[in-house]
Amino acid sequence: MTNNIQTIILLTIFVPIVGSLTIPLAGLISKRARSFWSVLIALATTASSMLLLPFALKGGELAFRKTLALGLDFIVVADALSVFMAVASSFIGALIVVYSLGYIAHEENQSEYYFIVLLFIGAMMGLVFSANLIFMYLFWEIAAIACWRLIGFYRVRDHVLKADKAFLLTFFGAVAMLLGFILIYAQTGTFDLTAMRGTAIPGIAVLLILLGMFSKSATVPLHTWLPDAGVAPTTVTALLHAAVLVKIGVYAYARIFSYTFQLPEGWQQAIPILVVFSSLLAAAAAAVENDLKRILAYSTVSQIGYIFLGFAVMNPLGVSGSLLFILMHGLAKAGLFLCAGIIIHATHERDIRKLGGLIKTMPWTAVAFIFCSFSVIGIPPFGGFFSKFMVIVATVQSGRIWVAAAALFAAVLTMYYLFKVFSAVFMGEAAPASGHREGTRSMVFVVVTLAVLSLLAGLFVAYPTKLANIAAGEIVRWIQ
Amino acid sequence: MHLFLLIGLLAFSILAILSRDLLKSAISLAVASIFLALVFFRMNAVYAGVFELSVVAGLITVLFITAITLTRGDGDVAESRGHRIVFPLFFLALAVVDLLVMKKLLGQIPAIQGSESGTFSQVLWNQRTFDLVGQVGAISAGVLAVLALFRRDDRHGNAASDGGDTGGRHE
Amino acid sequence: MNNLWILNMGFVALLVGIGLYCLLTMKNTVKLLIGIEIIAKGVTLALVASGYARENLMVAQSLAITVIVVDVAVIATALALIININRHTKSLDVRKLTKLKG
Amino acid sequence: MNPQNLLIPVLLPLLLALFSFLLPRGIKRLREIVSVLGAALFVYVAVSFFGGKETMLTLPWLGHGIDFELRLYQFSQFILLAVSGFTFLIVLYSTVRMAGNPRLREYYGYLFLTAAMSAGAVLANNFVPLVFFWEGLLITLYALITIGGKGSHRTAVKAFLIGGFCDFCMILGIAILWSQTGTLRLSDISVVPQGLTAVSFYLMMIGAVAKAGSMPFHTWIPDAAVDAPVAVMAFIPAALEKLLGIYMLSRICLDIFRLEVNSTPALVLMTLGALTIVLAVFMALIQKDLKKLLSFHAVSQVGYMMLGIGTAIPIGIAGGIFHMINHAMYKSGLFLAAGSVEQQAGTTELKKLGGLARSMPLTALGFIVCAAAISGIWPLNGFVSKEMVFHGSYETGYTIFTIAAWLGAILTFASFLKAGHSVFFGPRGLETAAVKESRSPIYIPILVLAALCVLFGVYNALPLRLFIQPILAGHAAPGEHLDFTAHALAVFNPIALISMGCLLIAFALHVFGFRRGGNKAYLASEPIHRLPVLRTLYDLAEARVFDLYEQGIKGLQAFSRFLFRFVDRPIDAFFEKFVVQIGRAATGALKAVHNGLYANYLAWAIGGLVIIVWAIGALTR
Amino acid sequence: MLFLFIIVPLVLAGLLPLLGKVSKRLLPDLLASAAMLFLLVLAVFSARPLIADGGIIQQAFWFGAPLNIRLLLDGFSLFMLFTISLVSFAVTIYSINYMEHYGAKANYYALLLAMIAGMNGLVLSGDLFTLYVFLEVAAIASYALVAFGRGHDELEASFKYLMLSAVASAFVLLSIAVIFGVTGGVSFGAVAQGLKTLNIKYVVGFCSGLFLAGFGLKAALVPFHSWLPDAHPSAPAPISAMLSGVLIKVSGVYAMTRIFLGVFGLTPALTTVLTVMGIVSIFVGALAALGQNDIKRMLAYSSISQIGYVVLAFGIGTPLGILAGLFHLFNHALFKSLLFLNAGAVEQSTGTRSLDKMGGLAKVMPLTAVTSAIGSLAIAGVPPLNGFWSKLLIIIALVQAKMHVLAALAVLGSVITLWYYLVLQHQAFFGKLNEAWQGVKEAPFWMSAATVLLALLCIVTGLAFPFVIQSWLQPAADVLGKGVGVALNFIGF
Repeated sequence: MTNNIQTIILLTIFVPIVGSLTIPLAGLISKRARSFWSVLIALATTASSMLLLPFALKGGELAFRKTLALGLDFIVVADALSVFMAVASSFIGALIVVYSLGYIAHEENQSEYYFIVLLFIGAMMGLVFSANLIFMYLFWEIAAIACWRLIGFYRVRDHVLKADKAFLLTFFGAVAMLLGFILIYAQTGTFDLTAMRGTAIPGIAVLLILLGMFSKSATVPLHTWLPDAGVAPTTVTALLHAAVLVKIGVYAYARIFSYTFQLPEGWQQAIPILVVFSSLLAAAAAAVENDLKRILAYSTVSQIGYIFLGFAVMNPLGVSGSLLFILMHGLAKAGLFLCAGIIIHATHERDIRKLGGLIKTMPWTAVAFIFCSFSVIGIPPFGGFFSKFMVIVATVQSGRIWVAAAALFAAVLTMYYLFKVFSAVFMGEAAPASGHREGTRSMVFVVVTLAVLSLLAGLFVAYPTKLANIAAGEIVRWIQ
Repeated sequence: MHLFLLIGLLAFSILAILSRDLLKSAISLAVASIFLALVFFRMNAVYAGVFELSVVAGLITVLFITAITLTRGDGDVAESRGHRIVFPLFFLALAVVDLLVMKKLLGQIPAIQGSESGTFSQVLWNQRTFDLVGQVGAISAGVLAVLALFRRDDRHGNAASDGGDTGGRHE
Repeated sequence: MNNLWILNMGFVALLVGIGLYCLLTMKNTVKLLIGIEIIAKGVTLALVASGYARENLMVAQSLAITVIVVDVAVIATALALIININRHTKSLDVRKLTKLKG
Repeated sequence: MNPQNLLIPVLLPLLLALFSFLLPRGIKRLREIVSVLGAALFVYVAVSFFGGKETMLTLPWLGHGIDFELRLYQFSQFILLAVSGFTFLIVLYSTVRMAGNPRLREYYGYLFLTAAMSAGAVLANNFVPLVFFWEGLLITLYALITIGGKGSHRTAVKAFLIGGFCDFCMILGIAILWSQTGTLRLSDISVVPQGLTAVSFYLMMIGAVAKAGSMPFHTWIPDAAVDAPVAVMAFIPAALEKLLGIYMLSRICLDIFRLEVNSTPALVLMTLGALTIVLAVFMALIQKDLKKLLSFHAVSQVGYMMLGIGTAIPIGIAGGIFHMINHAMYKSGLFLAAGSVEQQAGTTELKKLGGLARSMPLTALGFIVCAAAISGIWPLNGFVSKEMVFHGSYETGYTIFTIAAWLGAILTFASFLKAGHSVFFGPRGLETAAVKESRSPIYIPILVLAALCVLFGVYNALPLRLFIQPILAGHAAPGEHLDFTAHALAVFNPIALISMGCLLIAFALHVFGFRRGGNKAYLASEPIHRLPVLRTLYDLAEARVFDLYEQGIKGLQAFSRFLFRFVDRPIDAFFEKFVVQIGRAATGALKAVHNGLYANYLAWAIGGLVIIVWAIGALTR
Repeated sequence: MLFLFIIVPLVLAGLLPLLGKVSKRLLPDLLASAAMLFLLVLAVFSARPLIADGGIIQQAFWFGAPLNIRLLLDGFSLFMLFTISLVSFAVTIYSINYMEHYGAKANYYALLLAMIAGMNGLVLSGDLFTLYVFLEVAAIASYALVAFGRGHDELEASFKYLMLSAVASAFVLLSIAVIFGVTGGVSFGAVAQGLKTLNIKYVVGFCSGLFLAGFGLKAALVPFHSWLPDAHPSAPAPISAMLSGVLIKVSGVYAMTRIFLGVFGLTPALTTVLTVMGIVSIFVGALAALGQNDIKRMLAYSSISQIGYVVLAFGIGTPLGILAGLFHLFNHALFKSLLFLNAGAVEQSTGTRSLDKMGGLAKVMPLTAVTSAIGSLAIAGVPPLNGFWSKLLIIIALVQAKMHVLAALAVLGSVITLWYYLVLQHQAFFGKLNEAWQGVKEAPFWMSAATVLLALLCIVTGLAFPFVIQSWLQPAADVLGKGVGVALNFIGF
């Protein structure tokens, strides 16, 4: 049994990584072969991560290691938290790969694209299952490389500069985090997370590690790369960032701060305030912006604040809320970005002031968009409601009523700007730039699927919650 | 006597530097070498003295003079006259510092007995063989360097690395 | 013995010092090379003086000879360079050699 | 009863909704038939539930105490019945009124979805399912308003944003309450609002009264009256939202919090109610459009209910709740009547209408009865419930509230005199020459509702004993007198007499205005409109200055712009500009010192040597 | 056997000019590459078993007759030999195509071989003075190689290099003279023994200062770095790779480390000075690189910065610090050579080194672009590439040594490193293809082969870092970790 699980975990990590290396080879055969090979790898990854679900649902926890030099051991841990993240991100990743089939079909450098995307998924899997700080950092940076190449995918000078900015900012955060890890190492003598549960760590290490998480998860004050990155690349890439990449920081927070270490009291108080400010600021920025993708990117920043908030308040409800939030936000934000992709594909216009009346020509997209918006805002019966509700309630339970109120105010802003977008893009008079046809069948299919999934996730919320609750139980176990 | 020789060495070195004529400089340098050789003789370092005389005072001076002749006519660079004032000041300061520091620094070193054995050639051939290999290397490297620098131009597409095309660096 | 060594070393320092002075202030490339030579003389003197002081003269002499040989190679290369540079710039002024900067 | 059955009121409309969504657009007749039959079935279910034992259903849901809990008891039975009844009537009405609408499929779908959500919200016994259904109603509301077509989207968004804001307040209130009480089960909670729980009370109150459409969260209703289909107006703001909002408010005030008479929360609630009554009715008075006029009344009447419940005195509470059901009936009736007029005459502008009583007698009858009921004319239901509210508020000792309520009564009647007069009496409007009576599915609901108004008024014992008394039974002090039927229609007591007097004043006002306006009924309210201070205020109100939504959005925009310009952009500039500038400056300086001069380089080296030697010397001990 | 490391390149260097008369290209190419391959194989397979139980002293034989040449081989020198051989092999095969347009290949190879002979000799010597002599051999060859193109830039750079380097040699020699005068010997063992018995901290400190200045100049530590940004870019690309990749490390860092750690013993004062110099170099190099428009000049400044890391790590003096320094030294040899070779490929294809004029070359030179991206990421310390591990170890070592501020600065330095490498990447390879380079072709086979080899090594070293550490670095670090003890063991050979 244990061996089986080990094999599955290793497969989940290395199928996409090794698979990504074969993409250029497959590209030599034919475009079609390459595309389908990519999809196959992505689906295999998803399937293999899903194979771990029964194990995780039973509350299983498994850690094993491969000893390498200097205490830098490769340690893998599978528990509800990692499996939840793995399934959520690999699933959305696979969906993105499928969507890319159509979206990317006419671009250059497709081999590179698939290679990078799969590498990204692999890095994500590796990160999720790693229980060694250094290996977490390693996969973290692989993801950063992937992200860098993807933002600059179109090779336009401006895009490349944005890519550099994103890479540099996240790299800055990441190395700061690394320094934090090393400070911890100097204190404990190990990088092994499983061996360090409940250790109290110094505040400076927390600060450094937070820099990393905040930069990756695009949280104020290290968030500005995400809106910029959202503008530059293909929509799919923007989505990859918004739906998957930014979750890395959040996951690391859960794994490192919630699951493993004991934060100093001051930070326990400060982090919720920081993240809720981030949420508020980003929501405000989204309300001001007029660029469709920038709005969505800022929206991501804003929602990430909630996820952090749930983890930061450190009670079971908040943690499961945040975990659910990761899933729900992934689905809904994916839907929004892909809708934006369809719109931009059809109209070549990103400024919402120049769009309008698209509901007549793109009814399906419009409906999918509003569904996903509902989920992001947190309106029942969509999935986003539960996660947001749980996070906020958990915040109040931890005694931070003002923080919760601020978070709710951010939710009001969310509501405002998403409706602003919807009104501007789909309603009103058809602007000169509009009047285009609905997106291709496959694209519409994917967005509608995501919208419906957002709804179903809300209606059948009990199932993901079960896993999230197990994970939350594990995470906060040592507090009690 | 020893001091006199050292002062002579120093004086001609200074002359070599301050002289406004390159040829005079080179010849002063040669004279300084002779003084150094004499110092070596005074210290019983016969072989070093001979080498100093022949190679430095001889060969290197020849090299210098050759080079000066080859570049003369278009290579007369006027040195600043300020040296007459600056150099004595500098020299004075240097000498003072030297006087103060050297004794202090080296004075504390206890005299130890050397473990000298054998003749010069034994030492050179048996103990410092590796250095000889190095000498061979240095000479061949020098020869190769000169060969490379004075080689006949047989490159294809000569302009590639010459002049302004090597990169748009900012001036 | 020690005193002689210190005296010698004092002159070594002076030689190296004026050599550096030459390198720092002179403009003529050949003159600079002469500065190098003076430093080399100082160093050779230091080696021999050290050997003399420590009754290790034979080794010191072999070291000095090696230094001299190496020095010849360096000087030869340097002069070759100077001649080559002179072909390009028609000058021996080291201050004209400032194309590479920044 | 099998607890599982509690799911039926939720699932049945849901299935109907799904059916409507899935049925292809073209099939109309089948959709209508199934909808009507389904709605009838829904009514049957509600009826069969009525009077049954208290039943609880608990299904595990999210853990952490968040379970899917439903509870059927007297109050919810009653509200459920009302919900189903209105659903049926509206569906019936819609078969004709909405017949030509291109988005019929969605319309029925959302209608039943609304019913399902409402049923769920009514039955929920755990705050999370409650919020789930409660907030879910926003979506259907949004969708139903957009069915109104061009221009309706703005209103829909407005409704959504206001509702969303208030629901978020409620969520915060629930969260605080949960953290204070440790449970989410409604039936387990009973606290006195003080300190944090008082905050929670206010927040939840905002959620409840906003749903009911109280000031200042009402502003979408008049807009929706113009934009949304009239059936939707009759269904949601007029009926369902009142039912749910006041249901919730009563539960908050009765069960969840033990509201003490004249405690601060009670006074806040009453003040809000009184303000709502007066301000909204002032707005209603001057409206020139029938639907808009009705919609302001829909707001105003909420004030009575809030006032009644806010008294925390049994008769007041009973009056508030009774007023809720009454209001739902007559306001629905009025809206439906307005719809009927709109369909036949093509407009609801008072100016263009007139003398329709002859061509549309049944509609006119329904309208008049309902208008009389809302104005509190003896012996209709409105009279009964309003009197109870007057009594209740009077008993609190704060007569000011009673006076406000009376002022509301005056203007209500005045405005309905104006409305009824302009629409159904007087000369025919020029453009409405050939108007016929509507078809039966339209006037039947109106008449049914009018009949119910009469029934509940004349035979008020039925609702009071059957519905309201059991609700209060559990909460009143033992031995307290809960049978209000005795003096329900009593006319000869000071309060009732004053009320009657108010009606007379209203009549006088109308006549005065009618004469002043050159015998044009729609100008009857002009004298009040033109009063010096009021006029300015009215102008400002027309300009939406008092619209908290408009101001709030402006505030949000300003807030956002502030944060964006002064926090977000500077942060970005820090990375984009400042850091880059520093890098440039450093690299520029370094480039400048690497000037290519050999002497310079050598000087560095010698300086470095000196420093190193000095440093080593200094550091060597 | 070890003598082969010196004599093979030296003899070949002597022969090649003669052979060059016979065959202008084929024979020099073949012989030089074969020689390098031979040395590489020798280092990997033959020399390694020799140090199984620590270092050895081997006597050289000349046709069966014993010579009085004693070569010192321990983990550290073997490690350096391996690095030298590896990079020089890559450089040699790269030169096959690259040096075509310079002509005089035989002469070029001869100089290259002389330089390698010098470096090998330096590494294998167990004696301060011999070390100096071979330092000069390598240096003289490198002067000529820098000036090999004989353009104005090359000559100017070479001249400044020579003049500064000569001063550096003088410093070194002066220090040796003093040491010789103090201890009466010049071999490592004798010096270590002599210094151990004498208590003359200030003289040793003074000598350390001179050595530090001298070798610091060779290693291009700030403020002795000024020649490097001129010399390295001006040299032909393979030579730039050789200089930046190996020469500054062998003649600067290796010599310095050998003497300070292995002969003098690291004092706290030296630790402070070395670490501070390291940090200053990191920042000056990185910040100066940031604004460069000449691709090779940027790389040259980057070398200064990276050498700073190496010296910083050695300066810590803890076993982990030494290991990290060695690892970074090796890694830097790999990726800096790679980057210089890439820059050479670009320069050859486009005829320019100006980043402004490039753009989008990834499209026409995919291999070069990919390998260059790998090199850039590796040098910036992005995992899982090799640079990451070494920087990680450096930072761990700093933190363990309680040098938290230095650790933070080192980390910041790596951010700046990434910054300018991203500038390089997006200027040169990323972005839209410049119209002018539409017809540009990928680098020829051997050039690509060399870069791909190095890029693969970057990846492999990163992935298989435990293996690299255990098999190559640990023995070397052990040697240095033991400090003076090792030198004392070799006394009186």
